[in-house]
Amino acid sequence: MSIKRVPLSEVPLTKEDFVSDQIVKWCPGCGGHAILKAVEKAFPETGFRKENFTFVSGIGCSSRFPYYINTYGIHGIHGRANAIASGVKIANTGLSVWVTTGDGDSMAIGGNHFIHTIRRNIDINILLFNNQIYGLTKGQYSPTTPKGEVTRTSPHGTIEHPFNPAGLVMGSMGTFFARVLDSNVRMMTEVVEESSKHDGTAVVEILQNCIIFADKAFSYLTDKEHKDEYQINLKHGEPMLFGKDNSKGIILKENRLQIVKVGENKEDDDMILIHDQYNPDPGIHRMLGYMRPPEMPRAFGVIRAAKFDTYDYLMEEQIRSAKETSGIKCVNDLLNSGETFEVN
Amino acid sequence: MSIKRVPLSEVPLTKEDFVSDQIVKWCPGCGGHAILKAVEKAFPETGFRKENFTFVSGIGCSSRFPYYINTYGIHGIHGRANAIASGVKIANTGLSVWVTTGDGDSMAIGGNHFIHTIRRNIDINILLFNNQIYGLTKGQYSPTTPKGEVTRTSPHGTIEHPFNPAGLVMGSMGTFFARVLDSNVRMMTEVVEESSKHDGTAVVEILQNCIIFADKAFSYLTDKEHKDEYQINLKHGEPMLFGKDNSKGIILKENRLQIVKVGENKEDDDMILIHDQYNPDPGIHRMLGYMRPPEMPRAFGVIRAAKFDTYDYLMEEQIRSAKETSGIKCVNDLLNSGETFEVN
Amino acid sequence: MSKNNNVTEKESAVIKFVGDSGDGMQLTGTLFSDTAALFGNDLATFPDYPAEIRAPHNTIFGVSGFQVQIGSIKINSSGDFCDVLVAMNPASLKANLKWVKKNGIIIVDVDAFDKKALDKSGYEENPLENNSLKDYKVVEAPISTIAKESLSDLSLSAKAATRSKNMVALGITGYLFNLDINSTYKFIENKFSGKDIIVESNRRTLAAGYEFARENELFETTFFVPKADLPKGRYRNVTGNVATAWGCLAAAERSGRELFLGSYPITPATEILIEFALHKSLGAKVFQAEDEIAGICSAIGASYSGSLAVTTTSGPGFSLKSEAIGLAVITELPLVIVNVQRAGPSTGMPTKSEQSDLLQALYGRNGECPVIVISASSPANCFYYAYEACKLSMEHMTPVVLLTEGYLGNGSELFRIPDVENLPDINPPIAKPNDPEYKPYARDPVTLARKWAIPGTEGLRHRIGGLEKFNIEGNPTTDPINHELMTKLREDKVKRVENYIPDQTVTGEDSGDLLVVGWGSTYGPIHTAVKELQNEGKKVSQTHFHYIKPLPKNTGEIFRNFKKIIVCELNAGQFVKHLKIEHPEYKYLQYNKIQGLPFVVHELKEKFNEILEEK
Amino acid sequence: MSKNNNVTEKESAVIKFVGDSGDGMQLTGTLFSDTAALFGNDLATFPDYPAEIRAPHNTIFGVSGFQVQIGSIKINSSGDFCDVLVAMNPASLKANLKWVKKNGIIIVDVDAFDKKALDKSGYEENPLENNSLKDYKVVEAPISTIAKESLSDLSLSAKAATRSKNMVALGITGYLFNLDINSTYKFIENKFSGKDIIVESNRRTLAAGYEFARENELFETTFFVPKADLPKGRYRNVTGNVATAWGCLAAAERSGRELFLGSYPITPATEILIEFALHKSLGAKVFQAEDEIAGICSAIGASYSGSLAVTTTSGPGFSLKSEAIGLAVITELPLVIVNVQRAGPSTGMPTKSEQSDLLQALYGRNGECPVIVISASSPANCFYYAYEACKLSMEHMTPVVLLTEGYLGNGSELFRIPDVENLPDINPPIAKPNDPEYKPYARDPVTLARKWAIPGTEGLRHRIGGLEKFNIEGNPTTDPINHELMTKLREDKVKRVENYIPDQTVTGEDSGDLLVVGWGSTYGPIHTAVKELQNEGKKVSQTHFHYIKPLPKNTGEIFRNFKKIIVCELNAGQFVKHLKIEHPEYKYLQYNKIQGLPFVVHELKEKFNEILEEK
Ligand SMILES: Cc1ncc(C[n+]2csc(CCOP(=O)(O)OP(=O)(O)O)c2C)c(N)n1
Ligand SMILES: Cc1ncc(C[n+]2csc(CCOP(=O)(O)OP(=O)(O)O)c2C)c(N)n1
Ligand code: SF4
Ligand code: SF4
Ligand SMILES: [Mg+2]
Ligand SMILES: [Mg+2]
Repeated sequence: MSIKRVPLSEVPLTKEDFVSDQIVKWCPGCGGHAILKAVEKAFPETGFRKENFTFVSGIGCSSRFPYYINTYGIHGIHGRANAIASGVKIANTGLSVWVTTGDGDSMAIGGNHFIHTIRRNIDINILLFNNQIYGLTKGQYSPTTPKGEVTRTSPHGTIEHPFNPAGLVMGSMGTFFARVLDSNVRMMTEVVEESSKHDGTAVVEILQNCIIFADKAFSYLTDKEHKDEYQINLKHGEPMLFGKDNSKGIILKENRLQIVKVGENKEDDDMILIHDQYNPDPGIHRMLGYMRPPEMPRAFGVIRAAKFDTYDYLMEEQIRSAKETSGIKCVNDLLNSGETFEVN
Repeated sequence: MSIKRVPLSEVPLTKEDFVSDQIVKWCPGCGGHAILKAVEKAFPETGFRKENFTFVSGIGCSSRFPYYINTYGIHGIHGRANAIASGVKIANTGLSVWVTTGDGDSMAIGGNHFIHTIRRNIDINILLFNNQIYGLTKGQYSPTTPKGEVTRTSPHGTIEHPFNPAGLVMGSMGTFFARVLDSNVRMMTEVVEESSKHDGTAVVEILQNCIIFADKAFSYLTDKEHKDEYQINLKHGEPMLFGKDNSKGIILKENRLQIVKVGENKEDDDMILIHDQYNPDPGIHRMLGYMRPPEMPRAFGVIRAAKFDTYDYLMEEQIRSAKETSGIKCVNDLLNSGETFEVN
Repeated sequence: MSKNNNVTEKESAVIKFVGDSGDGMQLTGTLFSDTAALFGNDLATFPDYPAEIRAPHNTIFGVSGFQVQIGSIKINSSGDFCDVLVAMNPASLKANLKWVKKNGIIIVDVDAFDKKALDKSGYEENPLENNSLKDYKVVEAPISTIAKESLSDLSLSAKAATRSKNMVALGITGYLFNLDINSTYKFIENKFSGKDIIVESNRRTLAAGYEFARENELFETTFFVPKADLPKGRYRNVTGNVATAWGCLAAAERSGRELFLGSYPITPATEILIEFALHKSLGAKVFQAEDEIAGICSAIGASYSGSLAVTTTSGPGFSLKSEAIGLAVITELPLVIVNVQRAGPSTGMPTKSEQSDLLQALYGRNGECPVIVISASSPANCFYYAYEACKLSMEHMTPVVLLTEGYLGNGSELFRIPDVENLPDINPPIAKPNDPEYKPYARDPVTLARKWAIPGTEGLRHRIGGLEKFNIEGNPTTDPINHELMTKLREDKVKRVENYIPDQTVTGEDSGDLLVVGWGSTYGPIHTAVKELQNEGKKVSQTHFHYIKPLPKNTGEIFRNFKKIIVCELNAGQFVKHLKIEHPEYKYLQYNKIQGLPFVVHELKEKFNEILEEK
Repeated sequence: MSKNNNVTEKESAVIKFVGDSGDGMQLTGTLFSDTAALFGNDLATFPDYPAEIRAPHNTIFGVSGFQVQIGSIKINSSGDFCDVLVAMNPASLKANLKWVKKNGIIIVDVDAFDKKALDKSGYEENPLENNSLKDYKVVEAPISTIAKESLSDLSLSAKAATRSKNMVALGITGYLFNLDINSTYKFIENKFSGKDIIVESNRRTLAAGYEFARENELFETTFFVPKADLPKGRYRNVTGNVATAWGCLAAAERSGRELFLGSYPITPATEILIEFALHKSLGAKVFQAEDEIAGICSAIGASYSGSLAVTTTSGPGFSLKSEAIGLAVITELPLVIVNVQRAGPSTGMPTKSEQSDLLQALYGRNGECPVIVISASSPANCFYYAYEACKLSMEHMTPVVLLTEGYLGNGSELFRIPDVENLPDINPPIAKPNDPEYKPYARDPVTLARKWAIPGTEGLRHRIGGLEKFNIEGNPTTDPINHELMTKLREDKVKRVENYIPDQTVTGEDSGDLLVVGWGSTYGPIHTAVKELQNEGKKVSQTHFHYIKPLPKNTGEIFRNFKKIIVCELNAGQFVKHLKIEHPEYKYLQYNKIQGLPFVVHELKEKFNEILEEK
């Protein structure tokens, strides 16, 4: 199991320790502002030393994040945030590494690095701003844009099935997946903190409203009329209840997650699932990740947080053990190892 | 639903119609030879016109395949076979397009094109030669190499969790997934033929023995002692039975696939699953794809073959409907559309 | 329409609209330009916007601008300095003041000059009040107020109402230039057809601005730019990116090949992709790929399977395509790669223009890997060079890189609409079914092009790929002599294209003291500068390159007749390196600007004069 | 040990082992070389194998070869033509006969010359029987039979037994050169330690071959190549790829930075990655990435977070890294990119060597994007140039491209082992905690390098990225003047490296009729050719470049003093283009070979003589 070696701060920190002096250049009303706020709030709670936070991003509106927070940061190139972050973390395991990326950056051009980072379980945190559109380039469809949507590059509607980020995370054997709404700053703050504590690649999908090019993409979830029915907030150890006054519950029956009305039927009530985010078996987490209205509510909160060895830990272990066992302690040893001969 | 527009051959074809005059340069004993044989056998069965088969590959031992079969073919660059094949098919929907690729080619460098092709459900066939090693570059670990394996680049054992190709296919909402052993030419031939008939991206994972760099990687499945217990051959519409004399069956209980002994318990016997490869819900297909010894047998045959619209079909549909409705019929119309004015 | 009878006729005028990135300056500028174009002015435009989508209000970096030059004479660029600046807030005034001609007119929305806005823009005092603008004719109009008032009885939010203030500004400017506001209405109606409330609010505010200017006799004199003396024909206003897409579509039609576009969005090339996507009715297949590599690789696949294949991008995406261009070169497939250059390196300044990918186009791949490289020099001629790129690529069976620039792609100018039937023929060397002579790498003895054998064709099954292969037969081989032969054949095939391109021409005398060499978007400013010096009697000529590799055959002959040669580029000197390699027998002076901005005429003239004076 | 007393002393000799790709020729050649090296011969080797892993038996394209030149004199290359060819089958004889010196010795496994093998190799008649080899001394040995017989009492499969036949060949050749077979045993023991049966079978067959040659007096005379007169010190045989890895490890140790390698396997660069992976005990972090882009991007991340970051690749992978190199340039981070060049374009001929990525190294990125480019010229000096690449990269805070070639990477030569303590110091400009002066893009006034501020350090939180940024402060900006300044600063920073590299040197007189210019792996053949001409009294000198960008400051001075300059390259002329750009004042002749093969001395001499004779 990986040991977190991010050093702790000697003094208590506050939000202000992370507020940057740079002008935030996102559009007024962009979901990014709330995310920034949540992160600024969560970071003091982690207890980590402020110099040990490092942000990495690709290109996109979301990828401007590193400029807006007072930490170390590198604004990379499009799609490569996770690859860069992998290097940052492996090389310097004492850092708490955060990736901010978009649905284009990590699901389109950066899809490969995304799944490989997850597969390796490198101990970084990925804040995936999923606004279902390419924001910075002004409104082309992305791999998460719903099929049929009209965008600047799909004047007749897209013909592509979108990715569900949860599907890719689970399909790559991910150990941590959470989903939050940009409008729920409280939950975002909690989830960001939980993510920071997870050993391994933590993916936080943030449904982020792009007010300019995909406004109201998530209003089907957040509208007054649907809110209660279409959202379930998962909490580890608690029953999966939702709806007005928690009147509904989720059970597993016939290999499908199904909704029951609470109190209608004792047998059903007993079957209501208790959320176990630490379950190593991804079976139910996967189903929770896929749930989608109108049949089922969309799941929010930490869906999966399983414990597996991290790549960076295993690498350090291999190096440690090689150092212990190998006779080659320095480069002079290396150069003189094997077959050599002396000329006098 | 996509309409296959691959024209049929006017004369019956035989294996010989596809045998190439090129020397096959794989190592003696390489699993590739059997795969080639299976394809040569299957193609006449498809009924397609021989000029309409087109092979596309990346780089790797597996990617030499196009040279060894007498069809149209393009040997591309490393990792890009699926992207090239997407273009081949979209541009020329009358072709039956086949990708031969390796675990490095499609899971490492080409992982992104792999998942996007699947997501879009482009009507191509992907023969994934999974030998769990980089063959052509002489034995480095690949994204499917089992954790801990010693290879030329992992002298102390790999520290990476491997991908399960089924996981990526399902995680990308794949419509067709099959798994076969290179040693089972009969099944390979059948599966290749079934793949050719599927509308959409058909992924056939072939467990291929690399006799030089990862010899016996699959012997845990094929050894005499394990063969019966560790393999189950799925057939659509048939019960999931395996083991010596089909003495075991698979049931779904407590959200897990489990093994029962046939005939021991009537209730269990009744629960033995009937394989439904066409089920649009990927739930059970996913579980089947993940099954793995020693707990469960590895699943072989067509695991999933669901019907969804293909990208290439939807694109042709959009073009057809635009042609019907738009006033712009030729480029002169286009140039003269909108605001123009005459100077005399 | 003008109430004020005092009208000054002008040969040309430069107008620039500037404001916040949400202020609609791009639409305003476009409507102004279209109206002038429809009237019959020649024109060239350049939009200049920040990378941020809606940058914070009233900040300098959030300023979005649109410049247009209209004229009764031939207009070659969007102009250096403006006659009229329309500034919607203090920040935009601050950022653009240096571009206003002395005594030029500055129209400001005086409502926007409040304390908060002034502070954010970094003005310590209100420039409207401290006499700092005394060298200009400042026209203060309460633009926001006019907008609000004219819409008061429409059920619009306050926000929507202020959003229409750009139309007030357009109305005022339209009045100033005696434009036919009725045609502007029509443009608005077309653009927002179906959205009646938007049409109505825009119409009203436009009228209100116009009336305000008229009623208040806002200007001492209004301007009138007469119709340009254009060659007969039908015209339209077109951006370089749109023209590029159209040129490819025309080539597809004329060659009888379906068009396939494999592309990934990137500023400033995205509009080409968008334009293709709009025209499904012409049968173009547009594949928005997951990245640039899939964009080009899908195009290579489409080319193999018989389509005219195109991929469009800008700098960083062009870098990503490097490896796959190599595949297209060695497979000898047609492929058009459009690079709308932007300021680099790396992400650089994505919304700014530069000419710094030329050497990458020539050399940015592993191995000896020649491609044809051509470039466009104006928004409208993007059409012709895109067509030419497609033609050369298919007829010579080799990839072609077409270099344009952000400045060309986003900029617009008048385009005389050709009849597609009159464009040159395109005859791709398609192999015939069952051709007994067919071999994958058998070549046309004159062009050295191999044949295009399309999957599905009877009797031509064959395989190609990225490995070196035997000439003629096409099977992979590492034979040493064959590799040398193939390397030379690939180079020679590109070289022989020089026999199929027009001779290089000179503007001005064929000999003289100074030859000014340029390529790409710099044609306009260089042309103006050279013409002005010629008018002053200086022995200066211009030669502007569109064909970069191969260079026109007569290049050396042209260079020979000038005492000095200067190569002007918007980079650190890339074409000049190419010339040093290809024509080492000449000496080249350089003028380079690496600011993400076009040349201005006076800096060029100054430089040329300096050189002419040096003995 | 020799039974035959007739021993001929030779200054040097070239031996080549050839056979099927499964025949173990690489191991045989390596053992031969190591044995000679241990004895004290100078040497250079070159393995030459097909892309196929185990190509079908007895085919020409399946031939694998290993050539070594040993000498008592300084050996600069693996030699042109061989004194001794050991051919394990007809195909390998057929493919290599043209490389055997007249009267050279050819040792064949006569057992392998059966009808089937002859047919597959394309021989119509058995060359051993038709007098076609009369110009050579052919030694027919029943090598397979000897192997089988000597192992008959070991419980080995027939296949395993025949696999040992290469050791019989080695035994024979060892006898021919009077090598100390006991040290060969030791190598075998080390290599296969733990696998007793393999050690035993190899030992036995080796001895059997040796004895067979001795008993049968196979050779009229045996050869003896005396110890070379090497400078004092400890030596070993090393390949260029291993030396490259070691050079980087040494630089990590001396700079106090951890080494991070982000790489993806590719022929012929994979061995560098493999070598790093072997030495975890030195703390190197080796990340086998999912592709080349992740390889370089992870390295950039590691560099940002404070490691000496390296990425290794070959042509196609280098193309894929183009975009990310731009990021390293604009973020001004240290990064070493090793490109072990192979024959292109595209996949090309992956196992063959070429020098055709030089222009890509210089220009293969979008925008104005300068990097330092250096190259190695021998397997052993890969160590020093790798070290130098790391040093320059860290001290000047800029990416460095190190160009080697397949020929260097796979080839080996004697390496005098240095003491790491004696290598030059490396002082990266690391920012100090809480440095009040720290600004991300504040620069050293002399080198122009910015500071390296490592995450985790107190008081230095800052952000960098791919957008253009203000000099000193480092915040993103599109300010025009700043962009021009930064572009020039990045170029100038690289240019100033000329003050930190050694002067270019000349072999021979400082002036004369002809200066032969080369770079990279061609040093050996050029050197030999030039020396031979000098010995003939010709006024020819050599200058060989290791520093490509920037060029050494005295380059022009050197060129000035020669009547003619010829640039010799294994490409179509890339360095010569660079020289035309950098030193347009000179005329350059060219000699180019694009065959995936090194120069041979006689072709160079012929060319040089031709030029010398032209007046
Ligand atoms: C190599 C490369 N290709 C394309 C681009 C253009 N580009 C910049 S951001 C972007 C997509 C942005 O979408 P997303 O990642 O979802 O971020 P958002 O702006 O929506 O937050 C694209 C296509 C680029 N900068 N670099
Ligand atoms: C861009 C690029 N990177 C790396 C390589 C080197 N390379 C060729 S094949 C290969 C991996 C082969 O593995 P796999 O795809 O599993 O195919 P196999 O040989 O095992 O069939 C690699 C790394 C290459 N040719 N091109
Ligand atoms: S374009 Fe969309 S995602 Fe980008 S800053 Fe504006 S609102 Fe946010
Ligand atoms: S190396 Fe392995 S995969 Fe490649 S041809 Fe040989 S046996 Fe087959
Ligand atoms: Mg997005
Ligand atoms: Mg493999």
